[in-house]
Amino acid sequence: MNKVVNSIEEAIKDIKDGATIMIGAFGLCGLPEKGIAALLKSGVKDLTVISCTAGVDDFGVGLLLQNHQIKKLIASYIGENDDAEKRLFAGEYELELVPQGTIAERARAGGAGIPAFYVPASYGTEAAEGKEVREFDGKMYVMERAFKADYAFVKAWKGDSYGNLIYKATANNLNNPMAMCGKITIAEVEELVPAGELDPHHIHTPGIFVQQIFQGTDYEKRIEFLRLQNE
Amino acid sequence: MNKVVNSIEEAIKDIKDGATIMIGAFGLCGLPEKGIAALLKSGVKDLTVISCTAGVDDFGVGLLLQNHQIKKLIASYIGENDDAEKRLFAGEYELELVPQGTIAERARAGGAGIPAFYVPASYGTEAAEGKEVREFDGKMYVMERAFKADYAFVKAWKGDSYGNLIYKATANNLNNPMAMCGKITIAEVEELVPAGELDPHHIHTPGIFVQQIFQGTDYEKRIEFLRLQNE
Amino acid sequence: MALDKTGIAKRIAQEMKDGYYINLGIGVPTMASNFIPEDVNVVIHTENGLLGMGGYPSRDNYDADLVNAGKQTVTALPGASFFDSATSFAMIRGGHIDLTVLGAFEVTDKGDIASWKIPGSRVKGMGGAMDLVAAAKNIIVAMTHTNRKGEAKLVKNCTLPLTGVQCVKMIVTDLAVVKVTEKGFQLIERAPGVSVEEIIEKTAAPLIIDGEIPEMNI
Amino acid sequence: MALDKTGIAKRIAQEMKDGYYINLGIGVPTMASNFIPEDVNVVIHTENGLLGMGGYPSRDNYDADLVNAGKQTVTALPGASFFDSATSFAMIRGGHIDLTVLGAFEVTDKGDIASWKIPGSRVKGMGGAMDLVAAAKNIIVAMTHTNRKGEAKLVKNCTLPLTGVQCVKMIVTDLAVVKVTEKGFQLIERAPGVSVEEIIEKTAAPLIIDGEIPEMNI
Repeated sequence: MNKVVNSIEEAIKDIKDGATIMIGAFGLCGLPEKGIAALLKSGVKDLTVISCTAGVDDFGVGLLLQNHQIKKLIASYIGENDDAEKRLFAGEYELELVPQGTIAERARAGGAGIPAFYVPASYGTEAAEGKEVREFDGKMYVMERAFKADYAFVKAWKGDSYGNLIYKATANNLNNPMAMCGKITIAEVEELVPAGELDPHHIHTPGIFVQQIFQGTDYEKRIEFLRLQNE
Repeated sequence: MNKVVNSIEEAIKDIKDGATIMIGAFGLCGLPEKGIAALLKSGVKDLTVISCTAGVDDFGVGLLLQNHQIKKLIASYIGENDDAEKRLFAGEYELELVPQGTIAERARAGGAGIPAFYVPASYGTEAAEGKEVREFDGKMYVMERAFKADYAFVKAWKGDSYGNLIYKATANNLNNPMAMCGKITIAEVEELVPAGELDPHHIHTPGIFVQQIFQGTDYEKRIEFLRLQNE
Repeated sequence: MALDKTGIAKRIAQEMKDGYYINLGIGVPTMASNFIPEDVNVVIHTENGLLGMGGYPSRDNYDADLVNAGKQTVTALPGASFFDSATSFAMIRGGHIDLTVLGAFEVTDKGDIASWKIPGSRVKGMGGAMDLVAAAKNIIVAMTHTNRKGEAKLVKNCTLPLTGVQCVKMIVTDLAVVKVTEKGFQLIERAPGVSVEEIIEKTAAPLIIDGEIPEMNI
Repeated sequence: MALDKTGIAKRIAQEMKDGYYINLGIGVPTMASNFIPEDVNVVIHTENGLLGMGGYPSRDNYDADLVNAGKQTVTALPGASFFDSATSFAMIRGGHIDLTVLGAFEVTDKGDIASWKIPGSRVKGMGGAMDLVAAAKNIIVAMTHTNRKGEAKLVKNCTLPLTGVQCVKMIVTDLAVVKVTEKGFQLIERAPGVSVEEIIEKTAAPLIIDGEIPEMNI
């Protein structure tokens, strides 16, 4: 049951061009930095990336766009990344915008064996174009399909050798739903402990959803907008 | 934001005959004992009860059946309650059997604003009779509707005055999904603390899902099958 | 006189009732949280995964892992909880949020809202806005009454891509408080010193005016 | 000679591979966990909300809040996690469980299973069985080859209400190991001393027999 890999390079060695990859994080918060760095180094291309945002110009998912590795990006927001917008207008990649809550739920559904479900979000908007709509109890809903992902890259605070994960504060965000969804979920953690050291009541992502885990070092944990009291 | 009520009697005083009530627990594990006791005393009747099981003959949901307060029971299993079976054959109440995972997901969906979703469970069986079926990616699924519940009775280990809940071990089970679903969710806890004393990382049910909370005393916590090592 | 941003934020704060769970968009909506009366206890939800958001941290205790929906460093108040995005949007979609306040480019007298995209200009994305407007119980828009070109933002039909349909309940602008009723826009209050005529002139849809319109009390 | 329950449990244990997440039904399936080889590390899932189920507790440390799907007191092993039923069935429905073992009244040569209801007799309910058979990757049925009246339980069509369709991959009985293939039942192994002829006679559907059928090694 030991899921510890010695390096991120070992974890990603089988990823092929054209793979569908989920990347956890909300902006740069809870970002699988080591996984992205390894993807950059690997040069794997034509990726379909599912992520909440495009990161920023020079960090996070933005790095994969700069490196021309993404064919299609599915995200809810690219507003903090001017470079992503320029590359989009230049036709370098395809963008599918999906409401944030729908991204989270499609990821969870993919992990939970629910092929489709209905949400009110996006009804009547261009984001619902081409999607089935249906009325329930007098209100209109849009049918959304579960995501499928070859890999999910997630980042947690603590993890154990069985793949159990605990997130810090708001760094959970998309990481848990995406961990559920990946055919292969690769978790990187700041602190890796032997199975048995984490309280089973405190686990946010049970190890069954995680296939590979490793401890990262020297996390940059870049802050997008540092705001301080009285400053 | 203080949701503490002084007594369970106060919490349930507005429940009307004919209400739909969810009751957390798996069998007798994680049972809202005080809530059931108060329902018995109140005499409220013609209830639709949604619960994982019928409890046992003389404890849990079984007590409400004995007291003729249930018009319809929606559950996945009544096998540990002979009395429930007798009353069913006597036509005393209506029983709708639903697969256990589907009960949990219909409760979560009700709380999550998802009116309907598809599951593989029960396809091709009598439990799917009258339900829509649909093929996705070559596999057949059944459409399930979200539950709606006027009240949800749940039991937790620890809770705070804002309604945040933490469950012990396997006593979470249906309690968290049902807490999400109740229009009014009444939580009873073994230990009630002021807001701020529980670590926000450890909360299983955020307080937004809970409308009333109180501390119960003298929990019986009856065990259905006590099995011991080497005995 | 037209209100400044602070004025709009103060008026919005008056809509916050004791016991509310509230989601506030970036900018003026978030600013409103500074003006909540002391006896009104609310919990701020931030859709990236926190109930019980507090103010900005001090220089000694900020944490890259604790941010709000605007990706700004924040704090968590006593009684807070952290959770993943699926659970966070379950709160929104499931109608557990009592009040949502957000900005907009245009709002129609049926409550439709356009707030996320200006075609041919910038591409940002809807983030969580489409989830919020589709499901919150009570949606208030905070915006200026007209855009930079002086064009009305309260309209019959949106010219920009929609964020949601028939969802906005009330609009607080620098000039007025307007409710979206079944019969269309209804003028409820006007900014101190602003005339009903000016508001009518700057609104591109019929405005129901029922008796004397009081000034905002801010 | 036909196997007893322990024999069936031992044979099932041979199907458990290192690294498997396993869900075991009440009775013989659960008994199988006693016979897993020491070098095979598996994690037992119990659908009421625990990964990493251990054995029964001692008299000093049992806990009413820690039970298995059979409502028996159990323990949690190092590396365990607790979760709610929605997450627990997400694991099942999402195909994260590598092996499910459960009992049955009847199994057909297409893999249909009847295991939850005998009309006119007792009403119990399906519990989590319909979720499990609809979604686990690999479903093994543990049962006697015939019922108490001596009637075959491996059949062409179920006479009892179904639990799931086209889902069972393998059946381990007191007489044989049978795989469900695209062409129907295939006899894989026989219990020590039990003849192929006896198995054919007690099976109410065609049985593919490919060459010499070995005895189980238990």
